Amino acid sequence: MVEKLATINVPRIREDFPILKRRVNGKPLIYFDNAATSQKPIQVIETLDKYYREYNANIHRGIHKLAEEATIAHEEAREKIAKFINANRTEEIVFVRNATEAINLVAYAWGRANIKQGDKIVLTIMEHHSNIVPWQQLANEKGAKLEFIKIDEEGHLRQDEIHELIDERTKIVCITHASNVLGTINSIKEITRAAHRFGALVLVDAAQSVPHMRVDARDLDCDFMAFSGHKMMGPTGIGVLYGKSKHFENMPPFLCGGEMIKEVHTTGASWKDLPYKFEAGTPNIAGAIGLGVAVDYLRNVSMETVHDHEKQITGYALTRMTEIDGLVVYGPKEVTKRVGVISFNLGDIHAHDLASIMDEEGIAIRSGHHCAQPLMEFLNVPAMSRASFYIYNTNEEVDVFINALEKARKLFNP
Amino acid sequence: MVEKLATINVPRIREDFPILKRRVNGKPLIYFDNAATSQKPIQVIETLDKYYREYNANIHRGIHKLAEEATIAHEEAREKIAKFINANRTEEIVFVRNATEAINLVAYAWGRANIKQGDKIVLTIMEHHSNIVPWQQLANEKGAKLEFIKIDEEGHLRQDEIHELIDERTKIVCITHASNVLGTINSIKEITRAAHRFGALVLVDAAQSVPHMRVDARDLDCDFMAFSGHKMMGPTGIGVLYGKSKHFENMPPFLCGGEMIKEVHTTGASWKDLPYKFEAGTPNIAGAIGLGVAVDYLRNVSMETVHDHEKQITGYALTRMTEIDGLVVYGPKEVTKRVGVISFNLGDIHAHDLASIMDEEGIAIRSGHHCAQPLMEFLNVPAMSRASFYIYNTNEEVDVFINALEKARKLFNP
Amino acid sequence: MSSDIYKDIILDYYRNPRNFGDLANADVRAKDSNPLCGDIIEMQLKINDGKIDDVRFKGKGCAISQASASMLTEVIKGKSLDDVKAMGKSNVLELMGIDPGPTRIKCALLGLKVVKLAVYGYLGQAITEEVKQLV
Amino acid sequence: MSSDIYKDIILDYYRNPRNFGDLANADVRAKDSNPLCGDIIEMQLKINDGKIDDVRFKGKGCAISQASASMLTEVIKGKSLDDVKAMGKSNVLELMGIDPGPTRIKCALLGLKVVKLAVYGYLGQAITEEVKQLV
Ligand SMILES: Cc1ncc(COP(=O)(O)O)c(C=O)c1O
Ligand SMILES: Cc1ncc(COP(=O)(O)O)c(C=O)c1O
Repeated sequence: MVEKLATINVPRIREDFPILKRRVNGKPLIYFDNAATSQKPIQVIETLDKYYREYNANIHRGIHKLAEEATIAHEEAREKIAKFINANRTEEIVFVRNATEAINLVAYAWGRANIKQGDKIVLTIMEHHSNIVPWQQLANEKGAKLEFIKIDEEGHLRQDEIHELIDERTKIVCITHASNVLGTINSIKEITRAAHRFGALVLVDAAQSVPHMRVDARDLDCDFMAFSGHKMMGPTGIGVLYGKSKHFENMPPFLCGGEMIKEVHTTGASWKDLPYKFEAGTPNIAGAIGLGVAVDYLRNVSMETVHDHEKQITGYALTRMTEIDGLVVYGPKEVTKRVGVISFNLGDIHAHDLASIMDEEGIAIRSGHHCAQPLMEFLNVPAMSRASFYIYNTNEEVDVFINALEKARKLFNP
Repeated sequence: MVEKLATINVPRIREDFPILKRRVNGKPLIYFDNAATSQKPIQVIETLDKYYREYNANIHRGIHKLAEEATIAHEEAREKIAKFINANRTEEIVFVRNATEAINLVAYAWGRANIKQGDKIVLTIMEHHSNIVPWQQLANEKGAKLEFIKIDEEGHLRQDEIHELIDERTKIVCITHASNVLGTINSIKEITRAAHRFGALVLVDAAQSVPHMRVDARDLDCDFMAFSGHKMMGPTGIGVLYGKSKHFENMPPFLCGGEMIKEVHTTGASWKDLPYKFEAGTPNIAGAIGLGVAVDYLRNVSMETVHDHEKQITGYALTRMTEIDGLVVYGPKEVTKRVGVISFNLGDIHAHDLASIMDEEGIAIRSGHHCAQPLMEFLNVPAMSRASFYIYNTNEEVDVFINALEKARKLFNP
Repeated sequence: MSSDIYKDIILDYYRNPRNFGDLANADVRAKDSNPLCGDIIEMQLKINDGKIDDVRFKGKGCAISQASASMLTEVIKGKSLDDVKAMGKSNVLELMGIDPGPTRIKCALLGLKVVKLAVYGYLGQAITEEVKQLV
Repeated sequence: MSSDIYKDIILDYYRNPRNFGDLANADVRAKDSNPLCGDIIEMQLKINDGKIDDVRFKGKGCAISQASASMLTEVIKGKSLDDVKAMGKSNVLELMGIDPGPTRIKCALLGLKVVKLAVYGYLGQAITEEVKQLV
């Protein structure tokens, strides 16, 4: 293992990401859409290539050499991920397609067995649709009630509501670790303490935190945690559900079929041990192995370095954005309380027009409701533009972005 | 498009599969485990590589160039697949992880809404666990009944049972198109006719047919069809659920979250149109695009050629296997009624010992219950070995295999 | 300025929309939205003798959707319903003089879709697949 | 023959299993299976004064599982329960003289697991994580 870098060498890191050499509309690509999905280092891309060229095989049941190699690599990836988030045990890591499936798995398998009429599910108003709609469906089906913790003007959860809404009727609290709109980092430990006092579980949507900062599942003491590989330098089609094994053991399976059974008879079936009970059918083998290598890459840079770099660039961008007339930024003012996500609006330029103008300058940003319509409704903003950073972004890119924003402003308000 | 090959040029095809150059235990790899997963041509491997190097982005919601390119490629893949199985409309193609998830989607979304106490679900005794266990769970939950169409000595479905078991209480018939153990190709049109007469739907598990023969969903007139990309030269982690749009439209969604909603409020949500209603969260974008290229590859060879080649090699293997003392083959005798899957036992050598001995010769075969324990129980066989072929396999490889079987026989019965 | 799709004429129609507002004696109204951008367009038509006598639109959303809707109102005034039914994507692109690309095209076509919804509605005819596919 | 893991000695124990059958006056029995292969092994032990006085096994399955179980019965006869509890993977591999590789190792270790299940059961002690992980 390479020694941890004391300070970050961004030019060196950029070399690892082939896509950053691309030009868009004649301009060098500036990729500021990392909260939607991250780019992939050559180490991950080559892992996929090598898998398919050298040892592609179906896993677990095979006795031949390729199956053996593929199985070992797949299970090593699981171990890497368990270590990365400091899980107690490797079998607390279940591979799924993405954070969305992870949350649905809990809503179906745990939720259908544990939520009853009159129970309460507590969410926050800043949740991504993926951490809202599965709970709405569950609540509808069971006659349970959803309540949303709201936010203050700076985009922090309201302390009073945390302690008011989480009560003895609460069965689970589903909360994002970092908001994909506001960038707010929520204090999960406070939530788990509040919830566990009433015997409620806590599911953490870590889609925006695990890729960007050190996340310690054991320390957070959350019961479930969901995240997506594609946002953390891994391939598309692979995600993770972490769960305390005591919960996993008591849950019925979710998807059923091959690979997850111990025995099947015409009259019934029994399940494999954890984590396989939750992994039906042929998994995304290459995806899991690729995600393991993405985790290697991140550990090698070190999550502290990743987070520090993003704080630095976010701070720089926030400062420079104040230079632009009519630009409004949403979310916490303090950089230490955010991940590298900046949502904003510029005068009355529609967010999609802004994204199109940025695209013409080679800058990829996102615009719209960011899968957080309840938050948009709460803030009474129809759409926002969003720039989100990763380890390979630079202040120089931010400068180009600021110039492009200035151009857009002049174009629309000549 | 390249002109269809009149006769198959296997050496030329083998050039496209880098893994076939591999050596295992010092011997050239002979990959006879295609029913578990197929190998991938360079065209598919390079598609993944190019995706991640040049236009990786999250799809659907993005306005920037990369998002636009990725979205177009993803949706083109869907169109290719719709054409490949002759679907009526592109939106009848839903991307999932694998055949197993496809079947679970139907069992959850259609099943939970349509199956009631006393209803009947008809399966066959040759189903893969993935087409049994989801229905067992559903039947348990709803108080419905499962019935299994049994087989005759040759491994064909019993005609009398087809017409006896499918009746007015039957709500759905779930049947494999081709058995992953016996190789039997089932006459789906006969089943759809029998089922539709009583208003029952038909779900076809096409995991072993779509990769190996022309499958025409419209002609079969099935209501749902499930298959996996990884068995048809595509990447791992991508599969397809086909469904007639009239059913899809009436079904509630399955997984909920980002990408599949039209609007979300704190009080409820509405769904996007087909097929997006069933695709929650960031999909396996690279996987879908890769599967599209796998379909291109197969169409280019032509499915008739694929099937013909496999019939030829299966016929050759079956003939040569009769030379070996004590070797028992399961399934239909006639090659025209099979896909290229041969399950067998050799004397009382345990299937796993046989697989290990083959592995030492560089030959990858599978052994065990092949995720079909009810069939094993029915046949009263604890385990089988299985050789399964694809377009890149040759009679010369079969010869090596036959020699290795002969060696194993002598080793165990000296 | 290098912004290719935000030509002066588009921005002008966006800032100063022609035929914006309500039509007191409209014969038919229609409204639709573009789920990608959240754009909303409403069209109000006065129809006489198989021709569009007058038209107003209202809406909210991005410059492309609002400008294209406004431009469209000018063009359809006086056209026969059959002519409007025959209009397609290419007519709108020509009108705007830009190619907004595969993603933003939906913004550009929203106005046309709503006009067609209104016309089919007025005629009591079923909406065709082609109209549904516009946005 | 080139078959590395099917050495003559393994095949010999498979074809002619030593200590196969039932033990009339066994003090403890245990049974388990290997889900990969469907191998089944049952062990019956006669225990005296903290030592294994006698042992028989029964089973069905692949050569690796049956031969290793049979070989194991010969080795544990006369051993103290503590010594048996201390045995591990390396002891079995040494005994067999082969490395069956990461997949088949479960077949090789099934016999040891079942012996340990029997011993822990006899002692009324909880099964350790280490034993559970063997197969
Ligand atoms: C007939 C059949 N159905 C279903 C499956 C399940 O496929 P997957 O594991 O890709 O979900 C398989 C493959 O093992 C199969 O052979
Ligand atoms: C906070 C948050 N949760 C969940 C998701 C859903 O992730 P995926 O689409 O990978 O399932 C996202 C990503 O869009 C997100 O930002």
